[in-house]
Amino acid sequence: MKRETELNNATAKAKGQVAAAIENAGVPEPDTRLALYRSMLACRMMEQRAYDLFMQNLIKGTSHLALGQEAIAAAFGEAMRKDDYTFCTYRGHNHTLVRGASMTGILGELMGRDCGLLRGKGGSMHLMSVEHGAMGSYAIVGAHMPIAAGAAWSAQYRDSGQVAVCFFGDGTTNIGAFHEALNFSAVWSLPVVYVCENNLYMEYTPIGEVTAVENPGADRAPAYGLESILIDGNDVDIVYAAASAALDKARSGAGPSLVEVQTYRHGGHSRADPGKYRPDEEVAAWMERDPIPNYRQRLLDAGIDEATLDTIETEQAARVDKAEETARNSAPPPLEIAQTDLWADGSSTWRN
Amino acid sequence: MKRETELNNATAKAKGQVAAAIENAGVPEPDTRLALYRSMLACRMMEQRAYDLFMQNLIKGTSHLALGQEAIAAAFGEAMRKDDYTFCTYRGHNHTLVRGASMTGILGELMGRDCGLLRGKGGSMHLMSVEHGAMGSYAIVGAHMPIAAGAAWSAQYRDSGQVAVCFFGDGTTNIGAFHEALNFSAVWSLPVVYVCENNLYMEYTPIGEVTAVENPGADRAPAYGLESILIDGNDVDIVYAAASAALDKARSGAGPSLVEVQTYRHGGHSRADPGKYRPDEEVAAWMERDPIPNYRQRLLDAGIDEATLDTIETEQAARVDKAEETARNSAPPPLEIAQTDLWADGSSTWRN
Amino acid sequence: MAQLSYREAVAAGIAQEMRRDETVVFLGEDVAAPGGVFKTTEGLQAEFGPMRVRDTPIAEQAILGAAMGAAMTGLKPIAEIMFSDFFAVCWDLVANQMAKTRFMSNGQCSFPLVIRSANGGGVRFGAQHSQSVENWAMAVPGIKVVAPSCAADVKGLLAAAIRDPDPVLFFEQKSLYGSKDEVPEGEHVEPLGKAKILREGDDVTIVALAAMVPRAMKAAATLASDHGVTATVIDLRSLVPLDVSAIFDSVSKTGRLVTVEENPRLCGWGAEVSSLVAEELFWDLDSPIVRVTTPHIPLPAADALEDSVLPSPEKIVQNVLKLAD
Amino acid sequence: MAQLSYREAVAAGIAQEMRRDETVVFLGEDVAAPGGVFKTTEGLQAEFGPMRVRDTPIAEQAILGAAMGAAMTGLKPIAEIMFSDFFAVCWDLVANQMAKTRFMSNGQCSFPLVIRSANGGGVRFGAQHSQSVENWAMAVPGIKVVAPSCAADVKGLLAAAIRDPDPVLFFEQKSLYGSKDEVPEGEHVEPLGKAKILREGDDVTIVALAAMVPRAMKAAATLASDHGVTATVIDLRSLVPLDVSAIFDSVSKTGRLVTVEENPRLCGWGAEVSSLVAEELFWDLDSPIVRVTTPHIPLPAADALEDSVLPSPEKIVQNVLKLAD
Ligand SMILES: Cc1ncc(C[n+]2csc(CCOP(=O)(O)OP(=O)(O)O)c2C)c(N)n1
Ligand SMILES: Cc1ncc(C[n+]2csc(CCOP(=O)(O)OP(=O)(O)O)c2C)c(N)n1
Ligand SMILES: [Mg+2]
Ligand SMILES: [Mg+2]
Repeated sequence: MKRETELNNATAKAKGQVAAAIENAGVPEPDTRLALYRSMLACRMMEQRAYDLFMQNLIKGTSHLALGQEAIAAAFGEAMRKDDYTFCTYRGHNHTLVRGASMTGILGELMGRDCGLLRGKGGSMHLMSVEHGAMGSYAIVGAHMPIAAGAAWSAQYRDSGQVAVCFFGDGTTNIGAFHEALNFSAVWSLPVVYVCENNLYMEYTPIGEVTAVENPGADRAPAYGLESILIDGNDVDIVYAAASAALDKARSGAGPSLVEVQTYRHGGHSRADPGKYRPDEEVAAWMERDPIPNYRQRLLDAGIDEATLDTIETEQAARVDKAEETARNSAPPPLEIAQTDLWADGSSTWRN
Repeated sequence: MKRETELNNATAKAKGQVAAAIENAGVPEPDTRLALYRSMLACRMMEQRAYDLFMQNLIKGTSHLALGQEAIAAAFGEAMRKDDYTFCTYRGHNHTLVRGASMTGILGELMGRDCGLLRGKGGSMHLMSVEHGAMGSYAIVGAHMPIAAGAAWSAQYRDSGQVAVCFFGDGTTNIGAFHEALNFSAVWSLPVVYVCENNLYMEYTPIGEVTAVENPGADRAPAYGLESILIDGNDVDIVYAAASAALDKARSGAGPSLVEVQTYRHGGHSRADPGKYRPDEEVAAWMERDPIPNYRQRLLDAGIDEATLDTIETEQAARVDKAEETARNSAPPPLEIAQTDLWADGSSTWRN
Repeated sequence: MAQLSYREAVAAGIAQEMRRDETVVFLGEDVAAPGGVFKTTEGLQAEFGPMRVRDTPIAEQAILGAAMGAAMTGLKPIAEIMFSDFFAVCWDLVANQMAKTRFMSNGQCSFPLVIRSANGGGVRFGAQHSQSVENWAMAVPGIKVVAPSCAADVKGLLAAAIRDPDPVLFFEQKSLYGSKDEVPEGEHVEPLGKAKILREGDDVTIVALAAMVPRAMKAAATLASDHGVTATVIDLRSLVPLDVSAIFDSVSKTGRLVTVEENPRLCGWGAEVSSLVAEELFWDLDSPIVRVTTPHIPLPAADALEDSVLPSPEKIVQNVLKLAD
Repeated sequence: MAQLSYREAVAAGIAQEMRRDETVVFLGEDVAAPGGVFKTTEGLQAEFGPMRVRDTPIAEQAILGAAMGAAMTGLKPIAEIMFSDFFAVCWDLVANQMAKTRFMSNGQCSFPLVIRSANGGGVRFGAQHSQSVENWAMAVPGIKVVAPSCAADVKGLLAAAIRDPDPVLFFEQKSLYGSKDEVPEGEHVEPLGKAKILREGDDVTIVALAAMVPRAMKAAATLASDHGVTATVIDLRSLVPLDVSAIFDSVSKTGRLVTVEENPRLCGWGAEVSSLVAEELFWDLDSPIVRVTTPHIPLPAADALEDSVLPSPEKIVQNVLKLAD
């Protein structure tokens, strides 16, 4: 039953509407490409800084970086409409940032400061910025998939033209909520795009050891009447094309998509994990495929000025410095807020 | 993505080991065929009697009959080894009977009598006879699927050659536990056979309205690296061939199967349901395909003596009469047992 | 006023709210075209159409996830979980997601949704279809918990739950579906978090919920007529918010408290009420606090067995009399 | 005796039992080759091989279903649910299946299995990875519930749980994983359902569990040194079975009871203990029963916020002093 992996191949396995659109997509406009580059860089630099802050013990608890996976968040961020919804996981710093959430708010939240997006009440795994359509980061594997379906249902019912995009990992395809969400979304023909970021590992275990098919998203899409889509997640142009096609499809009323995006995380699963279970050659091969330097080269090859790219880099570096500084200077949250906003009336009162 | 239904067609959709074995299976031996006929009749007559007992208000609560679906239980019952395990649902009277559980015990349980298999503590939805390998009837949709995987794991670990067989309905393929059990069983290569009895309805809703693929078992098997198998569940010979093939495969160490068996229930979903949502023609067409009279005719055509069949019918009728009478005469259970056997020490004590 | 059954009051409450608010939508298994397995939602799809009243696959996580996602993006969904025992297959959406997300986000969004479910025993459905699980919900911060005992409250509290901006678990006690009483015909909304005093007496306060309320009332009648003991009977109606004042006001007069719960013994709402009184009203107590509950066992299916373990009016009477000694 | 951490004691307990009984097997996510995300099960796969110590997909229902099916057919499985919050995605297998099937079958089969899980807060993991859910389990008849407070008990009680013929939920408090103490080196088995008296005093009985035990001990030390109040401190160790006699024996001497729970306020084990005492030992009480708990909220992530809501030794001291007034 196993099909061959077609890594580095932008075409879908089964040719459907989305696959065809990906194939026919030209390269994005230069402005879009610069925006994609800028967005990937912002993600990368922010998370590298987050890593430094752990090392200085300024970030407590756990944290999950997506270093190496930035092309996916960046491409979807660019392709989405402002009022679309995103749902992501504990590995969701980038997916939140690309929607327009404040970088200071993100770093502040990781540091448990009052300037944090959630004033420290959520933490690294729960970033959320509703005003930007970033509808939350969920830390129970799979749970956000049916929630994304609900936001899509709401858009469908209100006829708002909004689409919900839901990011999750390869390991998530083995839990029940994945299955329920996919079937439900297909049956109700909901405007939702499920993005399986296959980074080859479920925490410390290779995905192949715990999954009955080779491509956990693409090989399972047909079980929901959906087309198989498998793309290179380290090529931001391709992800952008796929995102645009799947968003268009959803917006046109043609229902959900499940897009499998192959990628790799540069570090371990979480703060506690050095990632030693991965063969050195595997890591090295994927470092070669780092989406950011490769894209820089591609832009240069396409005739974009090196100075333009340099400026972007300098600007983003400055942005991260600024965000870090503000967050560092922010106080811890006032203790009262630990007992507010459980209920819509702002309180946490359960008795009279 | 939808494939055409191939009803009345015994061959699997994708040709794998099990499908090939089904195709190559000849008709069962005459003795086996008589046993299959006897077993179907026993199921039919017992459940018809259960229906009468409801009408007389001698069975309280709810109850779910499998009238029309008897070929499946009968075929698996014949094909299984004595020490194999079955796991079934609330619609599991027949699956329990065919393993050798007492008919008196089943009717007694439905009636809440002391002679019941569980002395009235379980009820109609929870029949169980561990000494016969009937490892329980489970009333939460999907829950028993991973439990069956566990029994298969135990058989694999103990190297006992036992197989676990798990029966469930079409509607069950949309819940998370289905997905988790299938992937888990495939990855661990467990000796388990999952039998999806597609009777076209999830309670009162046609399965097509809530399921993204046409054949909820066969179209989803590939998502677990399994072959697609879709057979006519009203032809007991075919189900017997499929059961034998899937059991052999599991016993040989080649892992799980998911067999979709198409069938129909003659009545409503449960006691409370007259089944009015079903088009008259649909019901009529399926009554034509009643597995029992058709099989009787096939046996006659194959040269089996009418008297032999008559004897079987008389014997089974007498068996049901006897079972009913014993159950009717059985007292209600003693009240003390409501508080025993929560724990293995026989008590339900939680404090000193 | 009209005589409605508890069952009919469900559809009446939903219809009342769907008529006044376009954003109220309803989903569940076999709820739309079939009208629900308990026939509680008949006629809703006919009146409100297939986009507002929708059948789902057997996928309780999807149902509750959909309700949650819709609630945070502008709708007011009502979801049905057919039997409350099935909360166990979708508890994550309740306990970890909808209960916590508003708090974690520091109030960035709200979850105006209701989950209705048939709760409790007494109908011989066996251990997996008979549980009283309101205590599961009460233990989770962020969930409101309502459990009416009569048709009028079904309509009025369901309406209030639908209007409430927070997630509400609404437990319909399935042994009460057939019971009838007077229900206001026009708009009817009861406040959440207010207990109802059904009967006043001087000797003891009996606090009950849902199906235990009529049993407590029967017990109170017997106590008065046969034993000269007069009881105040409080129908809690909602566990979160909890009307602690109503309980305290009464116990401070009677000096005696008996709670009557259908759920198994350990960690039920009765324990919470008892411990609240033992902490804050200790000096007003004239005798031990007694909890009447089902023993700590699953419910057996056979009628004789099931009846023997659920709290009966007789058991309530016996327990009250123990105190009067 | 050896100095072991609470974390190391987990593997020690499992290894002790796997050595003596071939039918003990172990499964979970990232538990085998990787040794567990909390490094509690390092070395087990190396010693017992890949058939006895096995990694699973992210599929908690499959994990617990597998454990249950294996338990009813001759094995003694140990399953890991990585964080106890994840019980919400597989609660059906616990609450509806393994807890009830023996009872429903009238004793036809047993379920000798253990589910280990990292429970509780204090490590800044946020609301979905910090809950204390032992009260969820206590509310379900058919489940035994154990929660050790020190490394020696981790080893001894885990061994007992594995030998026990019933399903046991074994809660390892994650904030204790780094703590160390003396653990017997040879075979070590502690009985289930026996509380431990850690300190004796005359003025008040403090009952605590898991991570609250060291805090209660600190509080007791301060009470003695700074306030001249002597406290008996009881480590419950197991909620089901519950050592009611140990509590009653002490309260009947001290006349005062304070419970200390990490879980949110409503319907915790403290409410159960309080209501037991209020019912059966009422006349021995000299003052109200006080429960110290986390407020009824999810746990916030930021360190300052989290510390401010968990019961601290100072809060325990204040609450005890209230009684002494
Ligand atoms: C229900 C549940 N089970 C287990 C976990 C623990 N856990 C957190 S992340 C993770 C791995 C997820 O892998 P994948 O879906 O591939 O996402 P990735 O971390 O690679 O982005 C696991 C097992 C969890 N958070 N929720
Ligand atoms: C988790 C859960 N959800 C819902 C139900 C209620 N329910 C009982 S049977 C059933 C339909 C099952 O349909 P199917 O799987 O096709 O089996 P069939 O009844 O047709 O044999 C439903 C929805 C349940 N028992 N458990
Ligand atoms: Mg991954
Ligand atoms: Mg069906």
